[in-house]
Amino acid sequence: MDLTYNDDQQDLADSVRGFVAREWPIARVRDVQTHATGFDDELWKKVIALGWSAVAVPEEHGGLGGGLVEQLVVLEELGRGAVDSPLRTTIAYGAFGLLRGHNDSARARHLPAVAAGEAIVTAAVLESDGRAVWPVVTTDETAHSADHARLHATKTLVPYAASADHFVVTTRLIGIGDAVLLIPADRAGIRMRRQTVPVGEPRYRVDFDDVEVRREDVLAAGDAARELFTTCAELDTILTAAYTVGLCHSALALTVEHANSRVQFGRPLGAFQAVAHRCADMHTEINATRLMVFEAAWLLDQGFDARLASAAAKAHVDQTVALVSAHSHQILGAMGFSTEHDLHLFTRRAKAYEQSGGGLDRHLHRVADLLGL
Amino acid sequence: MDLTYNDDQQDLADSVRGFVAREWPIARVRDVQTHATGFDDELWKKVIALGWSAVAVPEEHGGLGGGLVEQLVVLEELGRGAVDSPLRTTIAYGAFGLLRGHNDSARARHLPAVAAGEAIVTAAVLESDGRAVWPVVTTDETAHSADHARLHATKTLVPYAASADHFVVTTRLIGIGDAVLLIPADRAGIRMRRQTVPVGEPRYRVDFDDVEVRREDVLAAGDAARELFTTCAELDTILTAAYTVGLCHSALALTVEHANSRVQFGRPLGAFQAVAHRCADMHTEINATRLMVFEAAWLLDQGFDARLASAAAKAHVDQTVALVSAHSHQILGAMGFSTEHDLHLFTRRAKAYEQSGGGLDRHLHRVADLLGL
Amino acid sequence: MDFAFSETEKTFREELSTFLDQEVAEWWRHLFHAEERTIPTSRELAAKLAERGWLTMSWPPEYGGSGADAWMQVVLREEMWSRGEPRGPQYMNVNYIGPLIMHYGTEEQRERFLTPISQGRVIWCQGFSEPDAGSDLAALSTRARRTADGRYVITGQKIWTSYADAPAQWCFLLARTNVDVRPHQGLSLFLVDMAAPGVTVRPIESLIGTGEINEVFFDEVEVPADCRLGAEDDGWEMLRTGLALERIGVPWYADADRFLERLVAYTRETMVDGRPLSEDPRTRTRLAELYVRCRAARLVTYRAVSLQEKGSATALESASAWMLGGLTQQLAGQVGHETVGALSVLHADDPDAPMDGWAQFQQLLAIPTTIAAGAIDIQRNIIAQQGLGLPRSN
Amino acid sequence: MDFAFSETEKTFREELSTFLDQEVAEWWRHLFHAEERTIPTSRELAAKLAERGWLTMSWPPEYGGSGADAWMQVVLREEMWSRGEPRGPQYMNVNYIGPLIMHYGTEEQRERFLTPISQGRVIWCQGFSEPDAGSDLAALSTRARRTADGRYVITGQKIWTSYADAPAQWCFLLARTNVDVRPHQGLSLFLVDMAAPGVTVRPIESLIGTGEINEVFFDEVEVPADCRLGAEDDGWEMLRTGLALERIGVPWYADADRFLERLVAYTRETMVDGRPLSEDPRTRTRLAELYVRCRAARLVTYRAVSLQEKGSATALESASAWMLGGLTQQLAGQVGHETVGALSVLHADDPDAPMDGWAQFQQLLAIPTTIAAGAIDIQRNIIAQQGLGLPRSN
Repeated sequence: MDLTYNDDQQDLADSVRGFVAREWPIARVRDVQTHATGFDDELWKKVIALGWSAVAVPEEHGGLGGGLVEQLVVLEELGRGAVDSPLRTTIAYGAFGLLRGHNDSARARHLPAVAAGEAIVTAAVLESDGRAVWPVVTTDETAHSADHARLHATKTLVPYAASADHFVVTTRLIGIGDAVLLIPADRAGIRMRRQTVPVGEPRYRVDFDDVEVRREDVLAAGDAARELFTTCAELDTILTAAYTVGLCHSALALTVEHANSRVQFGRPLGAFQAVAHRCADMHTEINATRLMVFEAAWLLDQGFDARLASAAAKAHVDQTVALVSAHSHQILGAMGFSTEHDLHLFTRRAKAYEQSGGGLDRHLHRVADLLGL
Repeated sequence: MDLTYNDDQQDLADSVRGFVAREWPIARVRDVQTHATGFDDELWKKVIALGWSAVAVPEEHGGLGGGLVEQLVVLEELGRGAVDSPLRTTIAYGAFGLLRGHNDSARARHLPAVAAGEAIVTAAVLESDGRAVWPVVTTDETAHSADHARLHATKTLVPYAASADHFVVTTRLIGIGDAVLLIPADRAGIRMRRQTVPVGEPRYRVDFDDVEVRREDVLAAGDAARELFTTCAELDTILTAAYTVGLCHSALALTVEHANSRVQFGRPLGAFQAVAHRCADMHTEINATRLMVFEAAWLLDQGFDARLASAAAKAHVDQTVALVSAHSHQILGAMGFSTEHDLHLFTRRAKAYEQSGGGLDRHLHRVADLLGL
Repeated sequence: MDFAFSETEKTFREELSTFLDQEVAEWWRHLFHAEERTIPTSRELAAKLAERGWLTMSWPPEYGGSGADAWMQVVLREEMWSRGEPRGPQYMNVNYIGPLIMHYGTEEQRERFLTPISQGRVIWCQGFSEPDAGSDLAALSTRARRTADGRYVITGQKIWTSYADAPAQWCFLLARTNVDVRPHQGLSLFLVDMAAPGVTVRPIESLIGTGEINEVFFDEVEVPADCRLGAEDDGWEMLRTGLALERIGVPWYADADRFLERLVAYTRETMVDGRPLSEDPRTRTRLAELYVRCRAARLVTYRAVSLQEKGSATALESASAWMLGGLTQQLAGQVGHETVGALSVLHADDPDAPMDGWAQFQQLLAIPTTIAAGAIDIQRNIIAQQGLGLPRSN
Repeated sequence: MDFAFSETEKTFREELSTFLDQEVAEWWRHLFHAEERTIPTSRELAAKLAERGWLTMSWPPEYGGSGADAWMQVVLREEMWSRGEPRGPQYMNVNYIGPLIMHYGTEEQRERFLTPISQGRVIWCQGFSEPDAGSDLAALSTRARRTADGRYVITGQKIWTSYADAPAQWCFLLARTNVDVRPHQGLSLFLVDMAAPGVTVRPIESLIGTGEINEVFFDEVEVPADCRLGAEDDGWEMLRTGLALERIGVPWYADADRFLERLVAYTRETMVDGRPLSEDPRTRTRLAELYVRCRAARLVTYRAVSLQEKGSATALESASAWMLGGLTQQLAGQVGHETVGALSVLHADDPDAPMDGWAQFQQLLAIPTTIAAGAIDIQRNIIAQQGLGLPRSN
């Protein structure tokens, strides 16, 4: 048992933190949001050159053969800098979709490029109601065969759609049933619109309008599809949670900085217990969340059952985000309401993830299920 | 609109408060708990001599013809002194059970004595699982007719059973269906055992073992029985909530006293924001609860629909009790853990009511129902 | 105790409600919703309210009111806030700027300033906060020097000044006139013409968009002697009264109530796994919690108004009312976020945003509600010290 | 990072667990459960643990231990607390009284005091709190005057002294030796024989019953020079270390975990409206919340131990661990109350009490957990000041 980084993990964390400080100051975070696609090719090239998209991919598939724990080290540090990138979906849905999917040829063909970050993968999984992942079956479907199905779907909040090379799509196809597909972005019939989201990853509504589906696109079908999606979604949850922990660390750091420098009633704000104790609670909860997230990743790395740990971690991170967001804005006051201050860049990103993959209640029920309730 | 007492209400509050200070100091509260029956006949005689059991009963039935609001004024002040008595059940189930029940002869025969407090009524409604109020029908029942049914029931947490003249019992009788009964305490076959409850009203397990039920005992049957029970329970909830508000006021007062007198780190405890703010929150929530409870009573007095107000008031009082109990004990520290201090006399009484009649969740769902959800 | 509005008040509510249903534009969301149409639209509505005598109805007739009591005023505020305060910035005029001028102003000042307010023709902004004086207003450093001939020359900077860019014609300004006394004793209130030379407004970009919130710079701005309100160095005392009024004046609960109503409708029409979201237990209890908190905040406000009507109000009650209102608004933001789920990140401009992006907006609105009018910690201090007699903690 | 116990640790846990399942009496609820059988039973068990070398396993062999590392100690603590700490009061001996004697004591003191502890033969009580010194220990007034021949004479009163009436043979006492320096600099630690003339114990009746909690009066009690621990006036510094150890030493989460397990079973076997209570959505999510909090508290404790093992622990981590543990325990009390419902008012003695009155007991247990070992506010101060670098707030 050792809940501290080993030397390699510490080196990795230091190097990512150094990279963020050097290459990705907060001014650049603000800039990128205004880009047409919200994506910075230059950054991405640097990130993948460092191998950060491949940390947890086995060496035989072109990865670094590290663990998810190491991958989380990267994500947490990127979160501290609010450095958005298609990393989480490329890893969770791309690399692990291929790794854990049941399509050997797709794995052989795509995984090396995906692991290397040369092919960006995004997740087109959320149905347009923002809740379901699997469509309600419609009776009115186009003709199909097992080899050539046609995809009709509208997916929402798809990150980095305009920059993606592949979409991982959850759908239901007649004759195949539930399916997880890996659709190349250049396939005919894909239309997209960037959605208006105040901060954070660029999000898109993506319409798959009578898009051809080939047998080679199917990563998994039937029960295996549901299982594969669950695996990828769980990974995504953990990666996102680590990123969120990083965001929360920075929100707290900005708050502490403010509490130390802002003088009211002749004392720094932080000398008021009501302020200091909010900071103490944020600190404690962020650290607890962090350990829970790392534990879930470690269990997965070891091949243990991580379902309970993952669900508990997601429930905890949701509570932490709500707490950190409320407390930090309370302490920053009007200053935090101004976009000139950086706080909202962290809190709003974190809030956006709070409800992704289902919020607190959903994960508490998952915990309850796993407790045998 | 006027959310302050009128002169009469203020006079009534003052007089009850004076009575409590004079006749019922906290030492006596401690004493009474150790009595065999937990009931003080001397107190009860004084309380009923002042007409406090009859405040809200119409004059034609021997009451004072006041409103529930006035009745709540009495209960809140008694709560401030932790003066337990069979008042709430005698009023909610006794007086109002007879008033709103469908049995004219029982009303004529019993109501005057009940209103005058000469006959004490308690509620034997909770089934032995502590949750249900209506029994699961058993197939194995004794012979019966509409005139002569036999009651087999075990009821739990019955307050003041040993001092009661009548039991209001919820049951299900073959041929009659659901029924609310008013059973004289001297009827053969009633056995009781005082339960071990640390503080507060004495509670009993009461077994009705093949007790004769006469037609004249039936206050309501069938749907009307369910309706009558709901009415009485709602009244009980409001009376109990007012009493609880009184308890909470005193818990806060003891806490503030401690915070003002106890010096730590060279300052009174109350000079620490963490302590002061807890007190401020308790104060605000207690007052909010109080207004919600009075509003529900006022709506009932006016004949308006009070269901939403009552459910919301109960939900609020449960939250307030949890808050006041946690915060006051936190501030009192070890002192509040000692029974020598009075705090626990108030907080434990309040906690005991928190789950009575169903806790927070049940009432939130009731609110949701009434909101059309 | 009496928990009902009178027949007169009910009739007025109906009349007002009918009027507002017709007059308030479909797109109107909230006065804090920065967009170009907001201010002109609210100006128009305020003028129409004035025509009907509803803008300043609680004022005495000589200043354009009809002497309505506090409860008529409560009805008015609730109807306004349950529609996102379509009076726009002018709610401040009515809530406390006008009343303070009425109470402390000279006869000349009353005539000069109250009539335009009662006609809905003027926008005021409030010049209190400074970069180094937020909750601690006594620390403000904007300086008003008196000249030999009795005028004042004002220099300093205000920040978080809402509607200065509306543009506001006047600023209700707190400035330091005396540095030789204890900090809160040397402050005075001024009625400053925003068109005066030396006044510069710089909009601050905020979470609700650009505009509405500003920095205001005063560079040697000349203010005539007759634009000082009340006695010199008396500003703090006057303002304390005014801020207590403002705390009762903003029925956040009415806004949260409206949002709750909208959420109830949304959950009923939203199907999740083939069943209406309104059947989901968590959603049900969260909306119920919001309802309970709204009702509590409403009653605590009514209690504050009752005491005000009886002349026995203290800062305590308005602090409680304000605190509960703010917390209710904050809860509304969180409950909306949870209820709408992942799509609540979508801004109102996005066609896919559920409830026209209302949940997104309400989350942002939740942020300033526990900050504005003195941070919530200050309210707790007031309650602890003035209400419970606990010692000062600072 | 490594989130698993080693094979050795797992084997030890199994062995210990088997032993405890046999040895801990069915009726044993908790060391804080005042009843006559509690102390004798715990004495017996402690002796058996000592026989097996498990009582002070982390101590060096010369003092009756086997030099086990901190993780073995964690396993031991968890197994103990998940069974209501059957070592009884002796958990304090092992957690911090023994270690402090080992670290600061003379060779003679170590030999004299550590062996009885390692054999499970002795009960210590801690004499810190006083009527006017709770969280603020530096304010204590119990006075230790040094006589000409180097002895000390102690006079004063301690309060909330657990197990003094067990009876405890020794008291780990903090007393003032110097009044001419800053308050926390004039304190010394003494190892006081409770049988010495002038020591009086008065049990305090508490919410858990009579006994276990006491007042202890010292009236001119003579203490030999060799019963002072460490240097004179150094007591505060030594104690800070000791209290940090105590904070890690009590795994409240293990107790809450055990209670949660019991609650899960209870909800599965309890039918409400014809369905198991475990299907009720609110019950499910409340129990899940408790699980999540237990897991969080556990990991934060493991992190503190990890840092301790690496020699880089600070007061911050143990404060966080203690705080989360205490809050978890508090939540357990509330969740138990809600889950069991109205019948949770019944005391364990009542035959109708569900879960043998456990829910009732757990509610009471929740009260001292956020009070003991320095109130929770003190822990938050430590985190804010030592962890985050915020200024002192007092």
